[in-house]
Amino acid sequence: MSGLGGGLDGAWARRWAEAIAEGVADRKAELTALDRAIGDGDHGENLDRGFQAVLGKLESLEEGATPGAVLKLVATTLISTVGGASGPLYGTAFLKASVAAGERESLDAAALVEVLTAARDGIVARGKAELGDKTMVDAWTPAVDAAAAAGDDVEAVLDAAASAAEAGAAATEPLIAHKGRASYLGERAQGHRDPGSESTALMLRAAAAVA
Amino acid sequence: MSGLGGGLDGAWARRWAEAIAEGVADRKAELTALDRAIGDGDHGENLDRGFQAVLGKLESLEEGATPGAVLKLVATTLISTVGGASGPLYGTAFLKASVAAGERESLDAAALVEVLTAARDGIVARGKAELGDKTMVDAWTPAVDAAAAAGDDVEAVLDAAASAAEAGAAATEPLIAHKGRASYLGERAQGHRDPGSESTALMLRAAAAVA
Amino acid sequence: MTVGLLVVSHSRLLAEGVVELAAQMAPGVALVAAGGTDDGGIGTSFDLVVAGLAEADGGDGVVVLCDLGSAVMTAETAIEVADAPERIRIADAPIAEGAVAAAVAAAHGATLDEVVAAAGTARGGA
Amino acid sequence: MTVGLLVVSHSRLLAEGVVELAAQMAPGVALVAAGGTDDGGIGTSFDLVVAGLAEADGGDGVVVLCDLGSAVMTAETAIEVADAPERIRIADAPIAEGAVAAAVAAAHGATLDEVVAAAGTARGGA
Ligand SMILES: Nc1ncnc2c1ncn2[C@@H]1O[C@H](COP(=O)(O)OP(=O)(O)O)[C@@H](O)[C@H]1O
Ligand SMILES: Nc1ncnc2c1ncn2[C@@H]1O[C@H](COP(=O)(O)OP(=O)(O)O)[C@@H](O)[C@H]1O
Ligand SMILES: [Mg+2]
Ligand SMILES: [Mg+2]
Ligand SMILES: [Mg+2]
Ligand SMILES: [Mg+2]
Repeated sequence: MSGLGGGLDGAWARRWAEAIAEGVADRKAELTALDRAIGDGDHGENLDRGFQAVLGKLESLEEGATPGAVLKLVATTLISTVGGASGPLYGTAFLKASVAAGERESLDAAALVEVLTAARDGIVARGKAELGDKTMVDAWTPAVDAAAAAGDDVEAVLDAAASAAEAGAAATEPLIAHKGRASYLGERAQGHRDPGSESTALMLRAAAAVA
Repeated sequence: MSGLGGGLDGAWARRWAEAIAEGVADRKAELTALDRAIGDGDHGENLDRGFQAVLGKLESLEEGATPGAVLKLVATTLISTVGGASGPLYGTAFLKASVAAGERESLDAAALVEVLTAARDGIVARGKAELGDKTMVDAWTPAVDAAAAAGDDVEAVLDAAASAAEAGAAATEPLIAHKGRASYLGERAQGHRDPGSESTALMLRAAAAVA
Repeated sequence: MTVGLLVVSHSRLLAEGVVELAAQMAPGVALVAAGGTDDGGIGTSFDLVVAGLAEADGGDGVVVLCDLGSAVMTAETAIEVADAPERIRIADAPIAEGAVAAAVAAAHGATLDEVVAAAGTARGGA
Repeated sequence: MTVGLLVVSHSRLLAEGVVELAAQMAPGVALVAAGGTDDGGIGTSFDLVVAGLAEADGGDGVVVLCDLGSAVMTAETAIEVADAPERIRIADAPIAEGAVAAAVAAAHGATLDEVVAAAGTARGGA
């Protein structure tokens, strides 16, 4: 565990990945239903395929792997297995996060904010979406902002990030999409939550839950 | 036969179709080679497939069929069997020609000019090419103009049309294409003769040869 | 109100692939492929296009997507013999990207003119 | 000098059809299809794209054609792990029409920049 001012270690990163896998498996149908309304109806399946593969790969990762090593394994696995936009997007996010984590054995609050910021920047670099385009960026950016303002405690940082992502996901509902498949729908996308923003909220809540 | 001021009858139209079939079969490789240089290398095969099918259909056409009936059979057969741009183009040409020929038992020079003009207009309506776009229109338009100026003798009309089409086909060589596949080549199409203009010249020479 | 789509390509695979791609986002829309020659070779088939137009038309019209100019000419020729040519439109759009945009519009109940317009907004690319 | 082409689509059929269409006018050009997921489903496969980039590159570079935004993102991710990313370009062009135009340019010995530009001029439609 971390807590008490302690950092987040490789075991936390591993628990994080496992918790995402579990959350995605539980909420696969819900994520897919969101994507069916304004996309191609595969977001839950895509992420479930990716995170089940991550679980398999984690088994062969060495015991004391750093947070960066775990994040890198998640990244390369998602890139190779997801098969939809969220593959390169989350893949790049975890890759940039792993680079930001570097060789560190554990992440303090400042490092954690760096890691989350790098993940968000990776998504923006890959997908070129702006805030308000009704994508996962609308969950990530408020999450990163809240994390940066949350102080020195890693649990508080993660909790702030998760709450902000959840609010950001909900706030995508009235929007018109300007990136991704939902952009084909014009005004018809209004009233529907962006599936990627919802899976982002799930991931960040999982990070907080296992910290 | 016609000649001596006589008109062109249904038997002439039948001989015309047969002569095209023979000419295309003989020069299939040449037409395809022209198309290989600035297209997809199938113009000879396309027309050969079409006119061999025409030969088969002609067998079941009633003996005393009018020129219009023969031209219509050629049209519908080419439309169904050619499989390339020249299918709808020549198909439409023969269809409009058959409409212009109407119920006439034989075509005098004036009717013949009408028929040729209708064929050309059909190609232009279908393909929207202008003179100088390096297409079969560059053979048809001078042919129609020469036919209209050739006087009252149907053989003279056809001979003038054929000669003008041959000159028109040769004159496509320096051109840049603005329609059809050759338009992808830009300046690289220069120095090559348009395959469709060459097959048009073949067709009109065949018409004269059997009159 | 559901407009149908006909995808006319020189390649059977391409036409079927476009239908498969567009179908993902357009459940319930009639998406028909007319690709290749009668015997599956490269080229367009007038007869396949005529049959495809009839198959795609559920009464609210058909939007046709084409790959090259000769596919457009084959489609135009086929429309002239169709039962209801007034409710068939050839889209001025790239075949794959236009089909996806048109299919999404059709799936949401857009009119014939709206589906044609949706196809026309697609341009594809990075 | 022959630039290669990689066609990245969510549909295996679509990618193969585009290759088949473009090949007609581009003998001798390396045209590679990377369509569908690893198991042939609808989606893009990073591994197929990485392998396709290597296969299409004969030393003079590769131009990549994509169907949807997520194909572009998969291609960009793959380019980051490619041996020679500096000679790979993603065309801003419709997948089918852009591939034909690019293939013709490549067949005539155009440079990498010229092939990208040729793809970009294609827009498709009636
Ligand atoms: N360009 C982009 N930038 C950021 N996020 C994007 C972009 N395109 C798509 N997304 C995100 O990806 C999600 C869809 O993921 P998924 O369904 O797995 O992929 P696909 O759309 O390829 O089927 C969307 O809900 C959106 O959040
Ligand atoms: N839009 C057009 N208008 C007039 N003629 C055209 C047009 N497009 C193509 N052609 C003619 O068609 C010929 C090619 O015919 P063909 O090889 O049978 O068809 P494809 O190009 O489909 O393989 C060209 O040489 C040209 O003369
Ligand atoms: Mg999806
Ligand atoms: Mg998908
Ligand atoms: Mg040809
Ligand atoms: Mg052809």
